[in-house]
Amino acid sequence: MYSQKVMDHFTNPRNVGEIENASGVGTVGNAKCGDIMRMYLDIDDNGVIRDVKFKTFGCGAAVATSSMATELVKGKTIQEALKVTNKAVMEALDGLPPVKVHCSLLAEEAIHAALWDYAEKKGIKIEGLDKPKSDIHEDEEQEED
Amino acid sequence: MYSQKVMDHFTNPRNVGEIENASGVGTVGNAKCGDIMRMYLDIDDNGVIRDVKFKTFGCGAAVATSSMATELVKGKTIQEALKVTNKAVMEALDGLPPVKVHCSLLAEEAIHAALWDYAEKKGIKIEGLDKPKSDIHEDEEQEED
Amino acid sequence: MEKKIYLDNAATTKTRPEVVEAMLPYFTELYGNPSSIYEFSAQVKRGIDEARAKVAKVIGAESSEIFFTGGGTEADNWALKAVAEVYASKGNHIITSKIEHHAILHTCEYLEKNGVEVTYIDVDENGIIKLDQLERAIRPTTILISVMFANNEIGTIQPIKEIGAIAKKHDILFHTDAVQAFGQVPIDVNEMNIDMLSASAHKLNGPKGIGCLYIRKGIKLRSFIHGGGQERKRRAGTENVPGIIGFGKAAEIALETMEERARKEIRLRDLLMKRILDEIPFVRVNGDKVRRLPNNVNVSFQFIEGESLLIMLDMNNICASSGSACTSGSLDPSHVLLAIGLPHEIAHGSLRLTVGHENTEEEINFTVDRIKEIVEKLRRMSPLYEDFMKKKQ
Amino acid sequence: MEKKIYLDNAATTKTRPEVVEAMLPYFTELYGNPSSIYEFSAQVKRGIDEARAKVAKVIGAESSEIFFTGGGTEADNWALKAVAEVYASKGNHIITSKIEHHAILHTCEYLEKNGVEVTYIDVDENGIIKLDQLERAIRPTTILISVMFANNEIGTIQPIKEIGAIAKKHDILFHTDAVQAFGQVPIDVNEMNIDMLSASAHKLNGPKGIGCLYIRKGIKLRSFIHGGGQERKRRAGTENVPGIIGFGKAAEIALETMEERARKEIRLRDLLMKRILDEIPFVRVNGDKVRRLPNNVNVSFQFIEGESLLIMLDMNNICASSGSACTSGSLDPSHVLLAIGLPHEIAHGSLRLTVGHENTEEEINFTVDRIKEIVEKLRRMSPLYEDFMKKKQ
Ligand SMILES: Cc1ncc(COP(=O)(O)O)c(C=O)c1O
Ligand SMILES: Cc1ncc(COP(=O)(O)O)c(C=O)c1O
Repeated sequence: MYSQKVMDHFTNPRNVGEIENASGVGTVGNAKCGDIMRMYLDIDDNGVIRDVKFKTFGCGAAVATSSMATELVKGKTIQEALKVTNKAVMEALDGLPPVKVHCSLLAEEAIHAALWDYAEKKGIKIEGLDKPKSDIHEDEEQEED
Repeated sequence: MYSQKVMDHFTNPRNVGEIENASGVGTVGNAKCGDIMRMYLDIDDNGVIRDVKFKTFGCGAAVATSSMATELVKGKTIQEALKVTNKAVMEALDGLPPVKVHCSLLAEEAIHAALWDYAEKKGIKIEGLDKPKSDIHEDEEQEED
Repeated sequence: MEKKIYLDNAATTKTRPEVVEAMLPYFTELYGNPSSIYEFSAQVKRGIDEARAKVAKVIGAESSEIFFTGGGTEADNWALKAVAEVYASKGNHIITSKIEHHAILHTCEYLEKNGVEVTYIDVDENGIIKLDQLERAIRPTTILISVMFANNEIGTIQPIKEIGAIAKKHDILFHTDAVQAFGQVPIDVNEMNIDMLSASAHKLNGPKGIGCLYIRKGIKLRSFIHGGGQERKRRAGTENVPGIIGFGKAAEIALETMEERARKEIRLRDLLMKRILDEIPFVRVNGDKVRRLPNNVNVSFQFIEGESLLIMLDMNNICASSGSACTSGSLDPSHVLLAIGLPHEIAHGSLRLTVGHENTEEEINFTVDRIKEIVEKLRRMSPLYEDFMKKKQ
Repeated sequence: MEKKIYLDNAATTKTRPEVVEAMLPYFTELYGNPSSIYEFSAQVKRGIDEARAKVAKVIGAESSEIFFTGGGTEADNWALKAVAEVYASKGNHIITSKIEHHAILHTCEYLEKNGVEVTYIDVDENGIIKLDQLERAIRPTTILISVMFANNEIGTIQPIKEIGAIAKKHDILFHTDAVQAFGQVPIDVNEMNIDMLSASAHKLNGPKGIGCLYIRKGIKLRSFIHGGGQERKRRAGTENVPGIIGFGKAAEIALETMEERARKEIRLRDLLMKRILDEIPFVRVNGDKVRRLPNNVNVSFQFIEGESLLIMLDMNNICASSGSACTSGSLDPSHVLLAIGLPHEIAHGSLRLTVGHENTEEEINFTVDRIKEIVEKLRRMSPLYEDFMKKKQ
């Protein structure tokens, strides 16, 4: 079902954990859908993401996209991090099954949520960042009837 | 599907043939149902069935019941022959599949028709013998809907 | 002959040993439920995918257009009942032929009880559907044309491409029951404008209890069997995995060997037909001489009845049929033979012999010899023959 | 462990070698169509008769009350749709439970779109149907009660005899989906007042793609699949002969070994459950502790999600399920776990392990060891666990 890359990131997820006194923390998703992602960012004074950690409750794809997303934003500036879209995460993972695409959206959301938290704490506004929705809904295709 | 007795009478039918100048001939059934039976009787002056022959167009059961019916009436008096019912024919054959029961009715009818023909030719009336119907219909059970 | 001579390949066929071989691992080794997520089941899923591709290839379809069912009958039921329901707002009229298999005809009768109107088109004396009548029967409310690809009793192959063109011209869905034709003659759903097609594995040396409905991409069709999300949510129920694998293998072999088998079967078929016609009087051949399945011989012997003939052939270890296998035991003569205009008594005297790739010329000759004897014997005891001969004198 | 550990016997089972053995001759030797009249087919018919008797015996039915279908789902569809149609003049109301298999629930949804009213009865926290609610739900228009014998996810066995008594008292037909219970626990259709019952061979080490509907003698029920006269004109389509033979053999073995298997499976089940409960914190067992299938373990691990757990088990060659096999791939947590009152996040963390007669204690112990490690690992990366532990401090 999953690509080798996904399986690799699921089995050996990078950057699992917490950051004490993180610059920004974002939690997205909900238990109803079975996916919750939390992203911790440590951002230095130049606006570079020095460190990133995550915790995820969710399926294999959710764990793997979280892991990949942390890798993609680590060492990046905030503006660069904003460009890490769900598409970029998916591509980096060699794709996801259609039914799991929403997980990659969640990873994008989680980064945005953590950046939003950072901006709020700092009292700044980040260009191009909107207040994240806390829920991700998906319209499942119903073919049957 | 068929009992051994039926198969025996089907494979080696007794009394197949015609009787020239028969005392009575009866033909029953119709091609629509796929069964036609013709019975030839040679009846002596004492009203004893001296000889009997048949021809049948029909399934295995039709042939076997014709054959068995000829055996059952041969050497009998007219009154005895009238008592050869379809049930008697069936029993003598160790039974028939339900869907084939109508064949035994046909055999009974054929005997009656031949006797009727005999009576008409002779200008007599045979006690207990009605004019035979020429068609045998059956109400097939329709379970499906 | 001691050995059985099987000449009833239209009723069902022997499963090829290679097909059984292909199925076997899926009973005791690769038995996982294809819906499960573990790798053990992924292997099973891959097997199904391959089988689906093989089945699709036989008719020039995409894999994703093949939906496995429990057989040809289920596929026929699905196509008709679902179209009647889904397209009810467009209309309630279905056109079919008088010589369809009961899987279509009895489904139509059921639908008629539920407000659907059905027109049954006539066929000519060779069993070919009257195209002009078909086109005239089209109404604004017509939602489906369903005409079989090849007839199971008389082997006649319908002008499917022409029917497809008519359906397309009038923007009406076209379903064909190809249970007898699938894997036996070339079929191309695109070239022929077929929107839906039914097939059944056991007619092409595959296993019984598995078939498929081809549904052209884009056609809305509700499920017939509701439940789990199998077959892309269109046909619920745990997949008959060994059956699907076997169907795939049988389809693959059927496609590969189609020409060669057809050549062989046509040779045997024509030998059978020629000898019967040459050597037995008062016989007629049923079905079209040219537009005909390679394996089908259907003849009517005047003055005798089919079941007697069958039983006597059986006593000689020859398996044959007198019309559709489904209808034997019934009292009515075949609706197909009546539709091509045979009188009842002739229809009752019909014999269907359907050859397979394993039959031999020796078997065919033996069979004709027996038929000759039996027909003679039965005519000797037939009152119809007696009448006929007396009239002639 | 190198070898695969299969703990998903509720999804499907390995076909027993003896069953395959019994089926084999019917592919390449006894391949005749049972509807044909020659002796070659009579042998096949006898095989079917014997299989039917074996299946009937498992539930105390008459042979003539068993109708073979393409699986459990078809049997469920048949029962519900045909009753809804045949008894439409009597009423349009069906009662079922909230924890039925999708074969029932999606069929009910379909019927609801067609004017049938359906009441879905609640279950208690152990998954047992609320009998008082069920009886109160009965209306003058109620034509059918359909409640599953045993649940496929949590293993709960329903008070079938009591439901049968209620149905009888009110003169309402009673159908039970016994796909999970057939051959696993004692069933007597007469004692339990069951009018219709669905079963599927692949759940009892028989082949996939074959099942049956038991229909009590005297009950009027239209065909679901129309066509030829097979199955005494109730279910058309060439019989899946090898499937039927395999179902018969599997049923026979299941009945003979029922007690012994149950004993063994209960031992493994209880070992599995006890070790998990003893050694892993924040776990709950789903389903009734006593009224439970011998083979079913269903537990919820707080703070983690089931699919992750399944994949990690899979990497250890352990096959398990997180709810019904049919619903994996779906995003919603199982409707059964929600119906017994689990909050969504707990429902998502559920694991179903269903043992079979071939599992060993060693396998069970190995599995528990792996589960412990995996649950720990997943909790370490769970934000829910993090929150919970922080709150506790
Ligand atoms: C033309 C045709 N349609 C449909 C069927 C039904 O197929 P099955 O018996 O596999 O359901 C058959 C054969 O029985 C057939 O010959
Ligand atoms: C309770 C229950 N009902 C019905 C079914 C459907 O049976 P099948 O998949 O054989 O059609 C299943 C299994 O999938 C089941 O567990």
